[in-house]
Amino acid sequence: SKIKIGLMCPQTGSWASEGIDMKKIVNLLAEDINKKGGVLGRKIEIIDEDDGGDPRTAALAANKLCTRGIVAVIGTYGSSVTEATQNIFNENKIIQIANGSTAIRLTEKGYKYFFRTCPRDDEQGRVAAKTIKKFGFKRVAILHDNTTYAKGLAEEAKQNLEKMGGVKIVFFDALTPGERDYTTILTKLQSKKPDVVFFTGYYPEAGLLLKQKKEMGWNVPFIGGDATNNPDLVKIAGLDAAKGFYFLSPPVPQDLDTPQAKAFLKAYQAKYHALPGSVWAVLSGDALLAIVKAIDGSKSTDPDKMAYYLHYKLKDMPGLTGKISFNEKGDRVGDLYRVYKVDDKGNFVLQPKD
Amino acid sequence: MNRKYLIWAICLIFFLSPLFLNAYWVDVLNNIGIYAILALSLNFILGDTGLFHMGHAAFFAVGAYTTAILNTMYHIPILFLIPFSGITAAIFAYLVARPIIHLRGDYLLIVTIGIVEIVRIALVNNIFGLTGGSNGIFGISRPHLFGLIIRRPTHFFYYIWIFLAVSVFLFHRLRNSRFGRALNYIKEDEVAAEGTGVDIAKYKLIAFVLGAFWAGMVGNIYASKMTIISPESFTFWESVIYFCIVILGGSGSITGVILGSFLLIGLPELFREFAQARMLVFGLAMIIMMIFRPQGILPPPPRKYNVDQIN
Amino acid sequence: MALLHLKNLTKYFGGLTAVDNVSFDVNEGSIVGLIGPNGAGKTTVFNLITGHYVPDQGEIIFNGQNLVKKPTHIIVSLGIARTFQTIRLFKELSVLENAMSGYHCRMKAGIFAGMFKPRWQKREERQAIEIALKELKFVGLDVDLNQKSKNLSYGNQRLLEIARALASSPKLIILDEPAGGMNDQETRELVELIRNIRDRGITVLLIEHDMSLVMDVCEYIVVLDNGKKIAHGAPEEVRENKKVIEAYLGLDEE
Amino acid sequence: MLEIKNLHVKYGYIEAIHGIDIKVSKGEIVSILGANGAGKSTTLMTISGLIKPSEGSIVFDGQDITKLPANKIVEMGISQVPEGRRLFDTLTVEENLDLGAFTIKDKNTIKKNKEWSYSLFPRLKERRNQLAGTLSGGEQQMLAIARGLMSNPRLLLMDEPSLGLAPILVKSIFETIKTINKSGVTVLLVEQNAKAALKLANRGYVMEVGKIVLEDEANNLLTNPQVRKAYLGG
Amino acid sequence: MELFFQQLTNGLAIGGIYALIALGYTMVYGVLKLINFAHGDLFTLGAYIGFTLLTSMNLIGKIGPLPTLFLFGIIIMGLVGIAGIVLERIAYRPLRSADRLAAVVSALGASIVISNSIMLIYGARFLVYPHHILPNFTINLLGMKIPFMRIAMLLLSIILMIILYLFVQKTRIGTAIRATAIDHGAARLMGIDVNKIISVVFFIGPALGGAAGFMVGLYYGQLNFMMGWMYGLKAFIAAVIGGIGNIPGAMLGGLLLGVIEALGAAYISTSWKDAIAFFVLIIILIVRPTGILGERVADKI
Ligand SMILES: Nc1ncnc2c1ncn2[C@@H]1O[C@H](COP(=O)(O)OP(=O)(O)OP(=O)(O)O)[C@@H](O)[C@H]1O
Ligand SMILES: Nc1ncnc2c1ncn2[C@@H]1O[C@H](COP(=O)(O)OP(=O)(O)OP(=O)(O)O)[C@@H](O)[C@H]1O
Ligand SMILES: [Mg+2]
Ligand SMILES: [Mg+2]
Repeated sequence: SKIKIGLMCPQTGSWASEGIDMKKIVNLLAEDINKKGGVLGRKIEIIDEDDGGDPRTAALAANKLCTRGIVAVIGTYGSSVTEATQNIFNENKIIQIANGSTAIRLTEKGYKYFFRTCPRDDEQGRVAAKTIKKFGFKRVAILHDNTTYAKGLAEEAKQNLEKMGGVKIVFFDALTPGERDYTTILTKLQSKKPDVVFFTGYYPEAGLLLKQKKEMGWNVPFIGGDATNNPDLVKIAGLDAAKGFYFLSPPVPQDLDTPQAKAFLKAYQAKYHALPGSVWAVLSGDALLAIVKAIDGSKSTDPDKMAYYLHYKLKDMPGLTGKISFNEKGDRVGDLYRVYKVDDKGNFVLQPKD
Repeated sequence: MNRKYLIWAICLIFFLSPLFLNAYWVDVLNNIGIYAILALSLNFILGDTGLFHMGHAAFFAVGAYTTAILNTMYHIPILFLIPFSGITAAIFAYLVARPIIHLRGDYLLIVTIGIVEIVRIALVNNIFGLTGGSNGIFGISRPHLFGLIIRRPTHFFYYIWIFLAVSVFLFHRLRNSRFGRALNYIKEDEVAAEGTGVDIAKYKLIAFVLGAFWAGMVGNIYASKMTIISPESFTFWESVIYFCIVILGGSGSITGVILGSFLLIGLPELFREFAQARMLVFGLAMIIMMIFRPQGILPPPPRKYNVDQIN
Repeated sequence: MALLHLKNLTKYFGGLTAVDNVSFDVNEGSIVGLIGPNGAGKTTVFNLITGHYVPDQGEIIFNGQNLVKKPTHIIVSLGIARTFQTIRLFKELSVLENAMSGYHCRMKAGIFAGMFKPRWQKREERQAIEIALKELKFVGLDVDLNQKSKNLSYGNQRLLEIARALASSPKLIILDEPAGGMNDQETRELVELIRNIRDRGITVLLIEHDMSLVMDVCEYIVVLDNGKKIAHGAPEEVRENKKVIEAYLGLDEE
Repeated sequence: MLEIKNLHVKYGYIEAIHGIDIKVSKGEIVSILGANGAGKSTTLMTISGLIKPSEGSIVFDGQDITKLPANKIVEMGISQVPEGRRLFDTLTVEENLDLGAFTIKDKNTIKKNKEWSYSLFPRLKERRNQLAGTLSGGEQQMLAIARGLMSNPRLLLMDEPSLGLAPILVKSIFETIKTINKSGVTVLLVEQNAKAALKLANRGYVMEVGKIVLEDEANNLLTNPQVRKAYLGG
Repeated sequence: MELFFQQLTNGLAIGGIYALIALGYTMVYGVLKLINFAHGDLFTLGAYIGFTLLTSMNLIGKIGPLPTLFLFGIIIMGLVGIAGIVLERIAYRPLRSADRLAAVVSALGASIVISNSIMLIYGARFLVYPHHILPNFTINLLGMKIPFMRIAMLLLSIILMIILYLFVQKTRIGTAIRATAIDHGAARLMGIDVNKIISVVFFIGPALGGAAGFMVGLYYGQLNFMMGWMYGLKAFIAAVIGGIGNIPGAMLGGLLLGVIEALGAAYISTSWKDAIAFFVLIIILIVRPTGILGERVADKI
């Protein structure tokens, strides 16, 4: 019989685009695995549920998945959505590997079966502060969008910058995501005369900010968090406005020289005729690879054995976004964050590591 | 007589259902139960008094956050916090409703939308440094009842549905009393209601306060069920759902509202098969149900009076 | 001492003086008619008495108390009940509930009594039904008590409104065009009813354009025109008053 | 001019009119009497096309109007002064009159009609810019009648025009109806005020619970003992 | 001070869009007393149709940008207007004699249906309009730099508002609309074809919303199937601030809301911006319970 693996992702609601992409990627990889004979001689089957990007729906989806005989679950995207499902999976002893939930506390609770392929906000905050410092900016404005993720990152970055010293935070506030016109906020930002603006929100807003900033004739450098890593950013902002924009992100498959990344990209393009949307969806693919590897490596679908394998045995598994290992908390190890810059042609160019 | 037995049989089967349903379906029923109580509490304001109130999630939120804050900071047991959550929500409702109670129809509607949005934004912005901002509050403990920890869906099933049953009992009595009738007078004609001696501002306020009190208590249940709450659970859209439950079920009707919760909360679960088209189907269902039952699925039955006994 | 005493009552609507320095008394146990051309301000006077509008000047003394600025629901409980020029029943509620609603202001039960139903609450509830039935019988409304009031015929709706007003056991009942839309036969029955109300000791103040009714039933008549009181007195006097004929009655060719 | 045959009207499942026949000739004033709820207003609303009959036909000027939409019926020259006035409360007196003339496209005719209305009801002229909803009951009734005349109707349906009017106005309203009739407008009048209505009318119908029970010359009805007892106060 | 004026102009530009959507909201409300929660999604529809037109037909190269945009604008208004008529037929007309709140629920359902249909057709990802269609230069006004397009959009909104106002106040159909708004039955007795009038209103309102969607698409460039919800809500607030049912009120409310948001963001806090706007709304309604230019109430007992 088949080994069932759950996938929890937002297929409706505000984050539907992420969830739909997650589904595409996971299914693509699962097909590939099955073509190669599956794992432990059994085929795998993906069972997906919509979490609607909302905690309550997610809790239901989690309960539903638990009744479907899955051995592990991938997902989901938002931190608070994931959090609403954590104890459900934990109580049911189901391995959960989240892909887009970066809030620090998710892995601070000591849940044995919880892992994530994405890095944590504090990690990114550290890298962000370091990068800002390295560029030599003195007056920093930090703008978030009041979502769990963006605000968490903003606060991490702020703390790190303050700890390092020599930098003044001249602005720290949020915009309202989903709007189209951010000139009021940009005007206010401009009046604070920052050297740089660090925006920790998502790419749709980042694109508009860049575009409208350019229109105002304001030439301040912008740095984005990893949620701005989306090719649509350039489309939204326009090439002129987007070029010179820096952002932090785990590397996307396009930038990796590994055979896994290349093969994945080729397969994805062949099937869906486009590039994957965001790195977060790709990280759900990594979650699947890790699960399959854990089953294979522990030669079992027993959650305790799998969890043990993931915690202590899995080392540098080649994934779509680089090598994957987990620490005892379930966090992915290694410094993943890289700095990207949008070049004159609108490509995201990986900046050399210092 | 036969009908009565049938109803009791259905109730019995329902109360035994967790024994043969899986955890998921039990949890669906739990959600339905929570929404049913919330919608019943909204029904006072919207269905009985005819006040267009689309911000009920604000009161729910106040109750849930009261529980969460007091439980995580001072470790007060969840069950003790039930009345407390109700009272804070009621006080909050009193304060916000007082200045706006004279607004009519759609003006009241938009103001209540405003209230729920202001509350959500305040929560997101970590007002008073208590609400945890957009992260919300986590680590809320489970209710302890006589040594039993209520944690599994089945436990919650009994917890929630008994609470609902008690609410229904009380609300039903209230509906058939001077107070319930007075609310209806206001709904039908404010001028005439005043003319029969109803202090309409006071009764409207009481309706708000009482509805909020119940919503606040549900907030407590919700907080302990989820163990983590965050502002996104208390949006305007949530209020819209309660609103639709009341109207679709049959505004003013207790059975109707419960049935409405089954439809509006249960249906999307049945529609899971439609994946991405699920909300589309759901929206269509809403339109179709309204067209075929504009007065709601089960409009309120006329009250019965024991006239013969008097003659 | 008069039961109701209006003194220098004035009400403006924007530039319009709808009620202009009107004073008159309504004696206890009497039937008083308020007549006058359309737009004279009669309904406005009623609305001032019942607290729906607040007068710009003047006093309204009822049973020794000043009613000015008192809210309507208090005025009702002090003993003034009314009907409306256009029928305002609770359309979706039953005939019985409409009649019971009048008794609301004499009841005590609040939320807790409603939820927990102590014995006194049940007694009170029964009493409300009794009173409603009594008043329905009194006005001669013999219809299915459980039907919605909107399904009643027009004339019966008028009667139900009166029954509702009576159920509040008022000292003064004020009727705004109770015979409006009734035919002569029904009007005659109404005259009887109004007399019966008075015979119960309830003072009646009414507005009516049907002169046969007014002249028949009223003991004292006040005539308004353009917001001002232009005449008052017994029906015979008023009928002969030149100003009244000119402004209101018109010459009777018959 | 107007011929109603075997008209049945239902509200939902309940039939309010059980097959009535009414005939109005050009230039007449015809009155319909009847107790509350007899179905008089329903009949008028059906003629105007706001309610569609379940059975029967209405012919106006040789044309079957049973299935025509309300606006076409107004265009053909039937206008109504509805029960309860149905004024446009938040519009001014003048705007209400303009709406009465909605089917007339010629500006001069509208102006002429308006002047005629104001001469019939000088009070309205005083209040031409007041909102209709704040007029007193009687003023509203005047406006409703004036509005009904604005469309140059050939047949005017009037539903209890004297309702709530001061005696002096009742007289003048009935005078006005006469004047209107003399100017060539046929009138179908529903009234509770049976005496005045029958004095004015050429012919009359008596309705009881959805049926016509009597039909005669107005003079004969005035003296008919049955009618006297039920509607004329003995 | 310069900041103040800069924010004022920012607010007016945003407010212009709100106003344009609020106009349609208010018209539909006026006639049917219906809060058309699907209005925001018709706005989204306009933006998406615009996207399809711009990306599928290369007219700009042939007849130049301005005629193309004008032509597309007309097509979009027409199509969204027709969608509005269809919406009314299906979801609202059967409920016309029912309780008002039944129609509100139906409208909410319609909102879900439209936005999710758009998602199923166009996908959930953000779409982006082609760039550089519009002239993009800034004007220096009293030391403030204002992008030309913002002034143009504000002007366009005001012009549409004036046209609409004149249409409703001065034309025959306009008078019929106002009469229908008060009493359908009485309007029919005046010889007004009420169904036709309602269709006209359900054409104009959504058409204006569609136009606003196109403008937002052109100027801001970025589309998403959920975008209409927020705009719809803001427009509703704007309409209520001004006095719902009132056309100049919608305009005033829209501009005011934009300015309140901009100044609130500038002087208090950007993250509290919407709360501030709601707060001001509540204060306005407490002081003037039917909005600033609220309908003239005839409250007679
Ligand atoms: N709320 C209001 N706003 C403005 N004007 C009003 C208001 N209520 C009444 N009026 C005006 O005040 C005057 C008196 O009106 P009122 O209704 O008291 O007359 P009435 O004597 O009852 O007439 P009727 O016999 O026709 O009912 C009228 O001219 C009316 O237009
Ligand atoms: N909208 C409606 N829905 C259901 N029944 C109605 C409706 N309107 C009238 N009826 C019923 O139809 C019957 C005739 O009513 P109609 O209004 O035509 O009477 P009428 O002769 O005009 O009475 P009145 O003198 O009171 O105006 C009544 O029994 C009434 O209850
Ligand atoms: Mg009056
Ligand atoms: Mg009638």
